[in-house]
Amino acid sequence: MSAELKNTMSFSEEQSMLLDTAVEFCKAASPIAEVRDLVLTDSGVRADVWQQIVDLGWTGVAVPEDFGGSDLGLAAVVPLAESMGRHLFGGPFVATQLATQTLVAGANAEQQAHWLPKIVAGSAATIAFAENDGSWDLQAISTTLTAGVLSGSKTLVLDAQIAELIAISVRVDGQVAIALLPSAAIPTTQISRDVVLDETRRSYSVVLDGVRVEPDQLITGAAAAAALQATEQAAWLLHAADACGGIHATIDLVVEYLNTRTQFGRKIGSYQALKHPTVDMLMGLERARSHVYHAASLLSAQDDAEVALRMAKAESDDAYNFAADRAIQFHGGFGFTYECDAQLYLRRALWLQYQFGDSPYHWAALQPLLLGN
Amino acid sequence: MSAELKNTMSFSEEQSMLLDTAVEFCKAASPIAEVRDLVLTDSGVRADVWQQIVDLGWTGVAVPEDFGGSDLGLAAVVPLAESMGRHLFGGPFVATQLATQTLVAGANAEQQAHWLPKIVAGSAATIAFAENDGSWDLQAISTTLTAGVLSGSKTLVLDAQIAELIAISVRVDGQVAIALLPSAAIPTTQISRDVVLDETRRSYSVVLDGVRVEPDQLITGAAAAAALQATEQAAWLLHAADACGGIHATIDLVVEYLNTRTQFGRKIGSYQALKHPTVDMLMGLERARSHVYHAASLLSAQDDAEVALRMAKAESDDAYNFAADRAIQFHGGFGFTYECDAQLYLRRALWLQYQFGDSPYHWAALQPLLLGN
Amino acid sequence: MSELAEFRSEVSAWLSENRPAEPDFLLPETFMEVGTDSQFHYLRDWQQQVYEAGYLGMSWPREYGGGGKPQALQDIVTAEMARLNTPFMMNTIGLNWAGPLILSRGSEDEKQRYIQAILSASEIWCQGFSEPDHGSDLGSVQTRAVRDGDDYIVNGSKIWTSLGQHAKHMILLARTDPDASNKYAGLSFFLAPMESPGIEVQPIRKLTGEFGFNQTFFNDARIPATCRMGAEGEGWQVAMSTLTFERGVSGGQAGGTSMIAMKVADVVELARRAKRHGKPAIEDPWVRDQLVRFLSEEQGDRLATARAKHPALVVDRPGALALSGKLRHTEHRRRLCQFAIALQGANGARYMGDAQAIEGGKWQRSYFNAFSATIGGGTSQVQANIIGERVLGLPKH
Amino acid sequence: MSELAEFRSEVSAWLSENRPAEPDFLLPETFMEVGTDSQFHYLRDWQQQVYEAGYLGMSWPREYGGGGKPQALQDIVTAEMARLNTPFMMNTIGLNWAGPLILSRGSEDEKQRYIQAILSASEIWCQGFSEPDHGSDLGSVQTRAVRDGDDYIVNGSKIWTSLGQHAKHMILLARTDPDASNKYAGLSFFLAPMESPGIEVQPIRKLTGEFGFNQTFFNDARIPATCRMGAEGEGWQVAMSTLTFERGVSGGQAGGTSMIAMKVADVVELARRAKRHGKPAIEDPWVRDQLVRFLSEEQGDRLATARAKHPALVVDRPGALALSGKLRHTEHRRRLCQFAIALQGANGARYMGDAQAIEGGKWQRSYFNAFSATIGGGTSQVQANIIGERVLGLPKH
Repeated sequence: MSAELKNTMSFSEEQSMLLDTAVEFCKAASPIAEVRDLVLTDSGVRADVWQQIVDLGWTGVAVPEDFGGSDLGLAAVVPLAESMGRHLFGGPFVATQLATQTLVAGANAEQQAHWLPKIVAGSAATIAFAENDGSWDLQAISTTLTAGVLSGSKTLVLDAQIAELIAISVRVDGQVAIALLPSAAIPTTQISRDVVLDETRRSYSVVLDGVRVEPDQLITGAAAAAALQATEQAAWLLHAADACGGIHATIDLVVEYLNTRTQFGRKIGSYQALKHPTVDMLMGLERARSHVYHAASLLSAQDDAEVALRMAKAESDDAYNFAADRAIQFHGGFGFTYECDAQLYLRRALWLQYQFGDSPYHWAALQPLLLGN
Repeated sequence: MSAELKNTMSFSEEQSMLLDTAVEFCKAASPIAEVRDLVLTDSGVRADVWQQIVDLGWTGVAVPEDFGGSDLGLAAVVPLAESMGRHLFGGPFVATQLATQTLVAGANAEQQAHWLPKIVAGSAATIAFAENDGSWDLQAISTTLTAGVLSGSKTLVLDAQIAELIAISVRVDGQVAIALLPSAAIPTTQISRDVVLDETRRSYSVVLDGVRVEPDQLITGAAAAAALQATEQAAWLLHAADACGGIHATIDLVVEYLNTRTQFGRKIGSYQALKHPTVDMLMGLERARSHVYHAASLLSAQDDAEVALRMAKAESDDAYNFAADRAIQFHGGFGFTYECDAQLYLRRALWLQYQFGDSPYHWAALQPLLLGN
Repeated sequence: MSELAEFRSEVSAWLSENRPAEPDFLLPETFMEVGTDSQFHYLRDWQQQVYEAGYLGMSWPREYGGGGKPQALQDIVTAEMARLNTPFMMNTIGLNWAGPLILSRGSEDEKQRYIQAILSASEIWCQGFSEPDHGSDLGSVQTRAVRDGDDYIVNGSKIWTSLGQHAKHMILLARTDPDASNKYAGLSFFLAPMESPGIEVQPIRKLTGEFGFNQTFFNDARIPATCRMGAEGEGWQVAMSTLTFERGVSGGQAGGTSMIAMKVADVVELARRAKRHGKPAIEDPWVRDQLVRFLSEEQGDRLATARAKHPALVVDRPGALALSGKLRHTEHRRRLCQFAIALQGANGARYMGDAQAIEGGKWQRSYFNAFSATIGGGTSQVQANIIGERVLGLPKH
Repeated sequence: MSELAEFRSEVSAWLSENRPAEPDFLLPETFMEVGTDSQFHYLRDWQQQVYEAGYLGMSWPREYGGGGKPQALQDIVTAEMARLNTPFMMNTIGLNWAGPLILSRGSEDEKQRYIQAILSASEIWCQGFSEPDHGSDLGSVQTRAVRDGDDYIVNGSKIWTSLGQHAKHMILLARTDPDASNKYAGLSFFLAPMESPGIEVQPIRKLTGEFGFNQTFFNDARIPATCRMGAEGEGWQVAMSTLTFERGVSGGQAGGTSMIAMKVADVVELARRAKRHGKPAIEDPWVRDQLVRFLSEEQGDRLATARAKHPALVVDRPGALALSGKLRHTEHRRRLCQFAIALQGANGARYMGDAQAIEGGKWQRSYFNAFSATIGGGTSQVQANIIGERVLGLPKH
């Protein structure tokens, strides 16, 4: 094994306050009936709720102060993402945070000055890194930029229809680069909605053929590599945080039902066949959550966080998928209906599992890191 | 995948009668108090019980009629091994059967004529294929035969102290051969007992340096390869059968206790935390047993049985180790004592798991067979 | 070539030539999943075509619309359908439950009236046994049927009434005597016309997002007393004999496949085609390990069926294999579907209707639908109780 | 170099130079596993040596034999012992339970009488709380102590009394008033001399084949009333305060390691050395997959402890981490030992005493011993009930 794993765990006063606010706000802003209503809408988000998020300063939490943000870093976004996951938020918050990381880690001063203040002020942004083969390797890019014109297409692009900025990974002369493209540059006919399991999410496929990119819209070289890495790591962290919130809510849902429903004359929660797996859900949550806040702490300390992040992503995916699967089962016939909220969590759990590497992918990636080749 | 898997399942009248007899005999001949008494003995077997086994004709079941056997084939040994496993038999039956397979598959007519009638008449025999590195690859042989003299040592040799014949895998000029050595040829000072988990078994390490082998005591060439393969496959099958018997007994032990012991005012078997894993034990047994009798059926039909045998070994090892582990736990404080019979099954389960390939080894070996390379 | 072999190749050829073109929507995998009119019509047309070709109800009597031929021929057809993966015969309740029942216990009139329409799928049947809140304990049926002159007046509701909105008839279990000596003795069995006033079918949306099962409400619904099968109070016995047909124990079914069976081999094929981070999933060590375990589990289940045919090999706990079948198969299927999604990399998150969804999103849908079997007909948890108590003799709660 | 850093390197040097040679028998991993006289003497000598060097009880008062130094120094020693994997301090009940209790609640006489002998291991202590058939519910203690003049007469029996055969004293919980208002109020607490007539220690053989825990029988055993700690009827409170020392909640322990901790890193090292079919086990894909999962699980547990220090991160279900600790750790250990055996190929079947057993068969023994923790102190199944009911608020049976 390489070095001993650390057990850094920092949680600042600011983070603590953000967590308190987020728990309250998300609960009030996203009751489950609202979540179901938003499933039927085009954007998946309520404009007034988004505005409140902006007013709370959340879109600027990870933005440097020079650009109007509060510069608390990615770790401060974790309690927000967790609380949103707990209440099944849709909307462009996560995508915007990922694009923010791309900008902070890779964009030059002018690009940052152009985009970051807009983001702080409420413009949505997103990243387009995935391609059709379903690979999680962000280096596997077929989209090319030749003589200023794109060729190729991207998929599973969150919130492409409302994002003002789309950060697109491309190859220029074989080298990785990122195009910071105003979405207005892409004809709307080239953007089509994906049908994904999680109906609270809005995901799109984007055909880029013929779209022009100006030289000053590019991130290249080492900056592009840094941006890709920072964005990927942010995605692992925020997806894991979202999952932790979701497991929490799933457990609440199950416990409530197990304390209500009666069969053969007893509350069903008194049966060990239901009680003990529910305890397993709880232990899965506690473990995943410890990994998540640890990974966030390492990032704050600018420590190497790859192992911690991969563990956080893998543990939270496994725990959420276990919990949501059991939630369906434990609700019996009602669990099999669309009306039962358990399906909302299961769909979110599956969505998170298959974004930016599922748990077996991360377990495999951890092997050389922890055991050598 | 290669061809569709077959579902051959034959069970002859003879096998059925053997099974009936074996169930009755083993139950009577091996009560658990007897098993514990034999743990303290040197040989691990009662001479009168062994004589009864011989009188029943079991040592000749897989021996051709020409040599005094009943020529029912290896499949007919399965119900015997299963019943013996169920009653935790020690003694040289399994080892003798494996050596029998070596002789039947590889020895020449004179060698067969020399040894097989002795075996039918009650002489114990064994195989010495394993070496110190713990490898299950029977081709990994360091023991050599040069100018008629052996060099090297073997280990985990069952019943070496009472076996009259020891079949030893060696390399002669780099080629695999098998020496059919009368145990009298090995100085007793070169045979030392192994301490193994299963206290009902007698296992030995044998230093072979300087021991002479005559040319007519050798199996070489294709015959040696065939003998190795037949013996290995027999070991997989009989170990799996032994395990099935053991799972059966473990379930009986657990069910008995769960129906007796009371806690918090209820029979503990009424708790789902104990009831449902006990059902899992049962399903594990049923699955493993189906694989075992299927593999035996394929061997009877002289069909390719490798996939079936490996599945049988892997499934039975996993099911037995699960059952015995849970048996300790479900017996509570008493389960932690030497006095509780659960430990006898756990030790046997571990012994079987680590002979001739544990379950992960066979799962891995099944991959190219079922999925291609 | 033997006569049977010749017949097999004739069937095989007919099926290959006549199987309907793959539709542009995802087909259901059992009759319980028929959720749209397009699915319904596609499957009904296919059943009709098969019947008209003489390949359905082959062993049922000629005088009622069957083929009057040996069962062996029908078995060949069924096996070929399974092998070629043709769409299933959708009038399942009619073919496997109501039809055999009517043939074995029905009057001459009833046979004339119902059998041919079951085979041709011109009259669809549904099932009215289960009720909300009573799970799989049929003894607790609460739906009341009160005799009123030549009719019964029915009140109550039934759940899982798949195909209810298309059905012309329902096999209905209702309580005619609430004061009977035991809860089973007060039940009666009806071949109920669905068009009776007071019967309302309300579709229930599944977690898949689709429709496909229903709740059927009875509000003073009038059902002619002539529709009763068996005497008043004999409903339980009639229902039980229906269940023996359903489980194939006593034979008598019309034949043809009744579902798209899921095989691990299909997932192996998926693993060859689908990619995980740029490589065929089948090259991933974790995937390979899981696949061989799934194959061994599936093979163990197949072999259990083969072993059950040798009484000497099942003497020890005779009920073990039969009583554990539902639990083993349904949980296997759920886990297998879950795993099949994991082969798809980032595309695992796509769903039905997405242009790039792997195999149209069928594995995602199958995973969701798998819960119908781990929940319906007694949850897996209840199944484990049953096995523990009845097979192992562990104490009830 | 800071003073503390200097001290750390001094301790490290001393431990490295003075650690006793590896014995030719397998050492126990906790005091509960001390089963032979050789193990006992080896460990007692080592504790004595450490104490005499001034590295044990460093923060306990000088006047009773302690070092009178800051706790921080003792913590450094303990950490170095863990890091260097030196044998543990075997008089565990004295060092971690009885000693802190006497220091906090005992009389001057008691402090003079007991403390130094605890540290030097010249007087061994054992524990008499649990009883056969009552598991971990201390409220159900049945052992009776009846006042008779200056003595109590004790009858009953205690189980899991590790080191009982070597112990000079037992911390004993017994029932002095069977008619008390509630089952906790009738208990009293004693520092009982083990040499009293009528006390018999009977060793119990474990599934490992070794001895190491006992049942202690009291047959009209006379114990001086002066040995009572606290008032009559206050036994429950005294016992509970002892438990807070044991769990390290309130500090006050003498320091030093009290067990050989099992780390996944040790299993990783084993995987580098041990071979599975001819290759280092660590090259096997299945082994690698399992190892990273074990590492992540272990790391999650460590991080839980770190997280528990931030109140904001444990507000939701405050008892979750604390109440689940035993279940998590003990089950992890059982599975880890089981896995460590699987790294050894055919040699996995060997056991203690075999010349070729990998690491003397310690993993096989550890697997067996692991059940003491998944069973003792409330089985894992009972732990899961407790978490479900107290943390999640699920209904009791």
